[in-house]
Amino acid sequence: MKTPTRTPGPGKRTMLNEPLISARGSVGRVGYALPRDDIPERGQARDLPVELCREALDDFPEVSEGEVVRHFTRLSQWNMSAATTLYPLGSCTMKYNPVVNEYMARLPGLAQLHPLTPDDQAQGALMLLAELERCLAEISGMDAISLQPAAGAQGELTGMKLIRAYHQDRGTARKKVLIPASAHGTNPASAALCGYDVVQVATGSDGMLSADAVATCTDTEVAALMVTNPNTLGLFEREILQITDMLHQHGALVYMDGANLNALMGVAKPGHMGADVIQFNLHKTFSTPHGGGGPGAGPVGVKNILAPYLPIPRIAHKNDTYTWSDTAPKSIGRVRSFYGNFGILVRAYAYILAMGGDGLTHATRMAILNANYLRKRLESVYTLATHEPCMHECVFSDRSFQQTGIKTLDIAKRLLDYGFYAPTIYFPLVVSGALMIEPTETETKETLDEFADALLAIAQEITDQPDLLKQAPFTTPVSRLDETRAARRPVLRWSRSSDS
Amino acid sequence: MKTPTRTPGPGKRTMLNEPLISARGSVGRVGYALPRDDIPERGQARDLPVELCREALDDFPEVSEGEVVRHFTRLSQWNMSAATTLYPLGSCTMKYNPVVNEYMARLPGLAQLHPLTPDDQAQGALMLLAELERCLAEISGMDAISLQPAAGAQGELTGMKLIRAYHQDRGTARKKVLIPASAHGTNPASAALCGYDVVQVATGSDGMLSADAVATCTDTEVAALMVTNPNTLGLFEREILQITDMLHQHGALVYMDGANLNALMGVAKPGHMGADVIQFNLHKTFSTPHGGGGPGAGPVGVKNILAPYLPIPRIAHKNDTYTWSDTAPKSIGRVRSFYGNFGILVRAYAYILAMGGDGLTHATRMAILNANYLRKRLESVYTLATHEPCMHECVFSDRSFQQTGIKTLDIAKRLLDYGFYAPTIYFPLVVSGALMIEPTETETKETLDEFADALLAIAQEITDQPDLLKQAPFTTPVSRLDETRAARRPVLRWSRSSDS
Amino acid sequence: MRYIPHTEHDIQAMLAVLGADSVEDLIRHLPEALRQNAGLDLAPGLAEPEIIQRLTAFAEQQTGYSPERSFLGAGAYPHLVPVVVDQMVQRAEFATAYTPYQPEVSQGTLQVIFEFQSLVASLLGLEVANASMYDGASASAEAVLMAKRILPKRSRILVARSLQPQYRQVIQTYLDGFPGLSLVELGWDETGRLDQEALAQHLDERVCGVAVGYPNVFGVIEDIAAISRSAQDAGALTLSVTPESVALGILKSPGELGADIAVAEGQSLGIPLSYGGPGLGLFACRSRYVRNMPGRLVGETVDQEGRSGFVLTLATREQHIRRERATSNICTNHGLCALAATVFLCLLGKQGLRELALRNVKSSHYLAEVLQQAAGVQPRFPSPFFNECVLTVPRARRVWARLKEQGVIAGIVLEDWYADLRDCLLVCATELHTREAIERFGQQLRQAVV
Amino acid sequence: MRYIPHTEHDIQAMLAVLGADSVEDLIRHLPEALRQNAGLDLAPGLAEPEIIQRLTAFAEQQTGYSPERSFLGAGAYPHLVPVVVDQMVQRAEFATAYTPYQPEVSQGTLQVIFEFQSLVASLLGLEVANASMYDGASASAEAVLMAKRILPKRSRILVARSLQPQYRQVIQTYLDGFPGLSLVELGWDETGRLDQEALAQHLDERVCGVAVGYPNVFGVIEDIAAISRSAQDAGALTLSVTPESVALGILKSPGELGADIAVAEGQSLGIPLSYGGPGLGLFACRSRYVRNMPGRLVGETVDQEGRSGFVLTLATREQHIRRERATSNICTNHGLCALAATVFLCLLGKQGLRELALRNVKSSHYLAEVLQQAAGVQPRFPSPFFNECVLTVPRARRVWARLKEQGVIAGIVLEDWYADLRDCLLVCATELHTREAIERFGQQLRQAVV
Ligand SMILES: Cc1ncc(COP(=O)(O)O)c(C=O)c1O
Ligand SMILES: Cc1ncc(COP(=O)(O)O)c(C=O)c1O
Repeated sequence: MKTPTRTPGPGKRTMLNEPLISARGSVGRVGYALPRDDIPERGQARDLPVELCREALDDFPEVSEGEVVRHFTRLSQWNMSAATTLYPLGSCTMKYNPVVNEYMARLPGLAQLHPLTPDDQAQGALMLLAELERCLAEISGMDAISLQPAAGAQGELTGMKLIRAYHQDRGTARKKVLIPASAHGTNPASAALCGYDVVQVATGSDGMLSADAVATCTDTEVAALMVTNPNTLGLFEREILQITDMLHQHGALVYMDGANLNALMGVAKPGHMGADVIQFNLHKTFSTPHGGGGPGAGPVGVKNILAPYLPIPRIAHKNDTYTWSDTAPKSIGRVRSFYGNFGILVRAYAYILAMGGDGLTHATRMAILNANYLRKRLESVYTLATHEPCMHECVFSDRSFQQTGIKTLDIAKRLLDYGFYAPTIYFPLVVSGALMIEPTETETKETLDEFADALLAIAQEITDQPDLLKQAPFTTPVSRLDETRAARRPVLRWSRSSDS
Repeated sequence: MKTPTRTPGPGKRTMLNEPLISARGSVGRVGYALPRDDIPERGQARDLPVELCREALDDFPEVSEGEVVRHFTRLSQWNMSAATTLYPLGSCTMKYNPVVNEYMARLPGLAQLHPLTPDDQAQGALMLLAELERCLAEISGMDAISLQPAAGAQGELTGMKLIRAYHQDRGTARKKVLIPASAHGTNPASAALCGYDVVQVATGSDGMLSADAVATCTDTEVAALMVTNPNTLGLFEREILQITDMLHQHGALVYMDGANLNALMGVAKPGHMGADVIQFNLHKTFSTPHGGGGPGAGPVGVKNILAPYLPIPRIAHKNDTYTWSDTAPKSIGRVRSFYGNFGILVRAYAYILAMGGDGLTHATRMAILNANYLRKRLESVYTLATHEPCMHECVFSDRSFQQTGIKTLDIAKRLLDYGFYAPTIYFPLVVSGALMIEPTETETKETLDEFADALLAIAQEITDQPDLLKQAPFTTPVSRLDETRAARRPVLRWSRSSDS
Repeated sequence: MRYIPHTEHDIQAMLAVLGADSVEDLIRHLPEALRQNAGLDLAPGLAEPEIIQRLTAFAEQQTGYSPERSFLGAGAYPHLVPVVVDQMVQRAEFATAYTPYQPEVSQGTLQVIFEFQSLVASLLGLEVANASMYDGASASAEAVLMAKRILPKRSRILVARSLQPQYRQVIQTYLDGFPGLSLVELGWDETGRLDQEALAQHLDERVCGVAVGYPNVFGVIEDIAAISRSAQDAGALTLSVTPESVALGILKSPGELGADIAVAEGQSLGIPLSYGGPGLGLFACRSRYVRNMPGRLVGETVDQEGRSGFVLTLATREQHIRRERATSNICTNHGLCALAATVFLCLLGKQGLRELALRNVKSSHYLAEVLQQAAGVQPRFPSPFFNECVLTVPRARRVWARLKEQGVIAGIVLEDWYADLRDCLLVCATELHTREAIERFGQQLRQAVV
Repeated sequence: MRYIPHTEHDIQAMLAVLGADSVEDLIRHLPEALRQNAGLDLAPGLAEPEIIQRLTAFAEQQTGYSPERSFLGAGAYPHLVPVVVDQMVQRAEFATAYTPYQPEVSQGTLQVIFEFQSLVASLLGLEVANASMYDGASASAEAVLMAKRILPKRSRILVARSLQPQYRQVIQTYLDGFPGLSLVELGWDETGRLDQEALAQHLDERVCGVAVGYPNVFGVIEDIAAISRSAQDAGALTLSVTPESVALGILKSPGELGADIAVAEGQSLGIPLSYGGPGLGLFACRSRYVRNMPGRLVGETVDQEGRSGFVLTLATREQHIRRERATSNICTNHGLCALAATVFLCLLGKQGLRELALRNVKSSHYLAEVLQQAAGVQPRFPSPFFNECVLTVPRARRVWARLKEQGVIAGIVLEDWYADLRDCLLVCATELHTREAIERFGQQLRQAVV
């Protein structure tokens, strides 16, 4: 046990350490009980030959229920989260996650439903999914929806598979996919997973994709363009209509990364922009919690031309009855088991119910207002990545402080001391030392002001006390961690020897 | 906004400040929505004359749902709690509060049940209460139970009212109640509330009540003795049988404070000790959470002679049907509305179901083992209040460090720095600078050892760095608070002017 | 055992330190005659799924409690409870802490209580509120005792008979045996309000206070201003008792009308009905009486670095210090319910509580209107009411029973509480009663009365 | 709007700073043709009680999913979920955080994932496990792609036809279009295990891996040791796929039997069925392959003061750095489900997971025994199985339908998945299936087959 030293700190905090769970417990201790066993004794050996059986699960903990509760409760407190502070991660849309959605996903009739329950005994679940499909179609302007993909990246993969199936169906196995340099890493990765060659399209100095730039890359080998709109600089692609037209003229399709849909609801529909397929990140736009990294949900929406290829099964509706249908000869097949992340879909649906059409439109408009407001409050001190008007997020570069030796990373770390999570940093790659801020519509003006004040104070610190920044954060559970060491000598699990 | 200064601290912690909710918000902001109003418009003035109506609720917050979540989530993290650390408050039995009980109390058929629901539509609730009564009777050895009192102190009040009714019924309005000096403050307060004169009985230097001491106070004016067993020093009253016998011989009754029942389950029954009435603190022995100060539940158990006086309504059982019955002409009446803290009773019942008879006995035995273990580990350095063998808690005095200028309070504060809540201090009053430790059965040996190590380290600090102790704690959200100022110039609420 | 960590090995290791052979050794000092060896006659312990199954079976026997078919109020009210309330109540740091004895590591609870006190004081229109009492009924009893403490020479408390009967019973129980204070009941007049003549008649120098429901058990809004003027003239205190706190979202506050002590049941503020408990006693008074107040108080102060913080304060009123001379015996109060109410009031806020109250007024008046379409059904009192009212219904008990067979709980038969109020039903409607439910009830009543 | 804080006043104040007249001004730069003015054709927003009502109505349409009457397994398994699991998952600090990009304020999530990796590695008997994949099926597909990355010159993957069909379908979807890799299916022998002759026949230098269910879709426990010996001889990798993780509480671990990559569906470990999602993909491999692994990894390191701490590491495999050359496109994974599984595994611990597995063995074998009492009902395969098995049932489809009418879901009609397996039912029993439920099913089956 370490003796705490005398170090009064700022702010209010708790101070409980917590070792790995493997360091807790005692041989033979338990944290569970099984229901009484009233099944006639049969003898294990008769049912399951001992040679198939493993030794005891050696590295497993042996702890009481109370120890488990304490362990995870303590750990939880070391996280910042959207429920405790502004979490302005650009591109991630960390909005308020309504608590009622959590209760809805836990209704026994939904949470305990086996996926192979006969359709006629799962009409409520099917109806809910069908309604959610309709809502997403309306919001995006697409014709058909598949709720199956488990996250944005799997939605992209699904979308690219659809495009591939479409071209193959037409006997033209095109090889290339155009992707702007500003795109999220999942875009090229997803395209590559489908066997496509990725062709990077340069974006203009204004951060925009120009029809001209796309034109120079476009030929009959191009299967599709993957475009994000608003793009990862938070800018609405001004020439989107010309670009998608041109691709269509060349027989290519347009995949739109819908991760930024929070900027568009009720304002403009991807379906009108020439998108043939789009994924939704329900864990962003539709308020489902990110869970420290999932689960999310990444439904895809398509135009009619791509509908025949959608994953099976699809929801069919006849005579007031919903069924799962597998009969889609052109389908790309399945991308995951069963029907998608149902529990997340329930939450998203509950969110749409709460907001309604007007509420969603209002959300988008307030998200845009908030981003513009922060941009305005900061632009005199931080260098904007571009001067185009922004939508739901704004991006700064490290240009103005490059001379000082301070990096974007230092600013991010120092923000933690001010009680805020850091924005997304070093993305998009096209911006030098990017600082990408997405406040979302659920933050108050007061919080935005405090956050802006913090960033302005930090800018002052860059001049006055640069060393402070380089060593920040100071008020966090741990200080900067040695990431190089972690990668050089990876320790990826506990083992009994390392416990001591 | 305050600039955080550079102050790395020990341990892991979060660091978010949070003002009063009244400092948040914006005029007109809301955090709720009412269901759609489909009732025909009637006009408020017609229904409720304006002269009856108040102005706006001026001091009320105007905040969004997300702000509320953040506010209370942040605040929660400033608490230590039984779910995050050892909380060894003597006399309070801060054991692990099983999570399943929380879910049970929230079952819609229990949580949403209106108390005036006709009995035949509330059979499940009534049956549950009847079963809980039976369990408590079995555990305590009493004949009849009333679940009505809302907490231990109200149980005491109820019990004293029963005793009063009993004597009155016999035409002998006795005036005095004997209470040992070591008793909890609620004992004399409850007796006084019933109009009794409190006679304090001295306890021996061993912390025990002697039959002799009681005898000297006992006469025909004595209505009852209020005795706690084990007493507040954690000692089993050795002469309890002689004492209760003697009182009964004088026509007096015995009230037993059952707050320490955690030391007795399956080991010895109050009903066998001569207790005529006892209260249960379900929020102690029966694991219901303390909630930062309630709600608890304080059922009373009585011998048959007191049963006629129990509060109304009582549960009646006939032909497999349970009903509430008001027909008890000798009843003392009601002590609260409806039937007691039903939600807490459900939790206690779930706990009894989980433990079973053997489990409860085991709990008691382990609670005794843990207290004795800590006592042993500490007794060479801290001075025991008494050398009698202890039950479920052990009490030390400040005698060994009185010379150093260090007070019990200082030790308590310093313990916080070590990550533990402090034991109960300065109670019982009969021990100089008492430090009263109740670990409960749900703590592990490892935690007890860490706690003992911390207290031993602090003992060393008393010698080595007494100033450290006088200023502790250092690692808490705030340092020592000015209690004198709080009492001299009481600020008991916010007001608009103090907000700035 | 999943809740008790010790293994046999742990136990032996500890016994070794103790120099004991067995746990039995540790209790050998108990008198032989008391040592129990037979074990407890209780069923064996159950696993979690079994507990869930068992209690779910109990829970599912309850029927008919939904506001779709139940029009019960009378001291407990179905209201919306935003799920955020429950989510915050479930935060283990709040739920599993004790009374905040060590303020440095209890600032969460302390700040919440301070906020609670502020909101309650504002709601009740008085200067100080305490950290909570058990429920509205016991809070009323404590208020009565407090009035006596303030005016110790006086020996009578006047209590409106129209105060919720359980509240009156609890006051009576608390008074039994309490030296030098007796209870006098005052009737109502034809409007359903306190009979002012009776009041005038009884208000003399022996009276320390007048306690009246606001609204009273009939849902009727008492004239606290008039009562407190009379009381003040007689040197007595006015005690206002509100069993339905939502009413205070729209009604003038008791304090503003002259009440000296105001209590209320806070169950309506985010606390589930839960078959009647736990509830939440709200308690407020003028600041000059604060040292006579029962219960805990949280106050603001500063720490050694001058940071604002909160502590329990003015504890010299309390039992753990003052013992038999304490202002009350209360120790554990209803802290977690106070948290629930605080979260609830923050969510609804300035605008929401008012809107909620108005909706209750609207629903219940529509209910009254719809029910009056049935033959012979009439309002019993011609006074403004909040969300419940008394209706005269021919052969009320029989009608009530008939409706119950059809699955409707038509409030309560008031005769059960007031023998002199025959053929009356007390019915309630809140924001949870839909138009459809109200109209269905109306239709069923129309059929049932004939 | 309760989720969106801005008041009109806030909006005006912000617009003033922006020098804009209206929010409209901020989007005026969008092409006119795209600006949408009609609004969204969706219902108006609802209050919380209305949402609850609506979704409860959906939820209550589901019937017959209880283990009292349903014997469905086949890739999703009803198991006990200790409520502590859900309580921890609901901790907002876990639920509402993002991927732990800033480790200093994400140590909670990071340590949990590190613990998860440790438990999964131990459960699967391999050296390293990642931070989770979406589900067992997509994890299988990623494992196949990983095998190809490790042996890039090889062009075939052998997949047991007895692997859960949806898993095979997902592998197939991932492979379509993936250059240079094709899937070959291998049948089963009369024991229900992988046909070793077919394996021997296909295992050549073109094969990068053999993927097999453990247990397979029939509940049958494959001989991974034999398969991996053959694979190793051919220089190919062995991929073990476990759709029911509880089985690993008692079965030898895939790693110990020679698997090089092992994946599993973790739904059984504390995650509700939730109509099939979210699940949890477990993924582990030998440490020499770690740089070919998909997904995130958390590693232990130290901070500037030398305190131990955790960070995301070896990220150069991932899409946000490697882009089109990444080992996978996965970004958001199933972190909160990994938390659930971690809590679950800690609660059950060393002893509990084994006991749970044995109980499943017992229940399902008793089920099989009881069902065989019906005329003509026989085990289809004479092999050890875990908690589900295939029974030959005369006129299976008709019998299944008859039972369904009586409220029993008699597993699945296997012909729907394997046209060549006619008159077979795949039935499952876990610890949640009581003796009573099993015997009732047995009786109903006896009546239904005649
Ligand atoms: C622009 C963009 N596209 C795609 C993704 C991938 O979505 P997911 O993480 O759900 O797989 C993200 C996620 O961060 C993103 O920001
Ligand atoms: C010995 C003893 N008696 C009585 C009480 C009073 O119980 P309650 O706080 O539930 O009113 C307590 C509570 O601390 C106690 O410790």
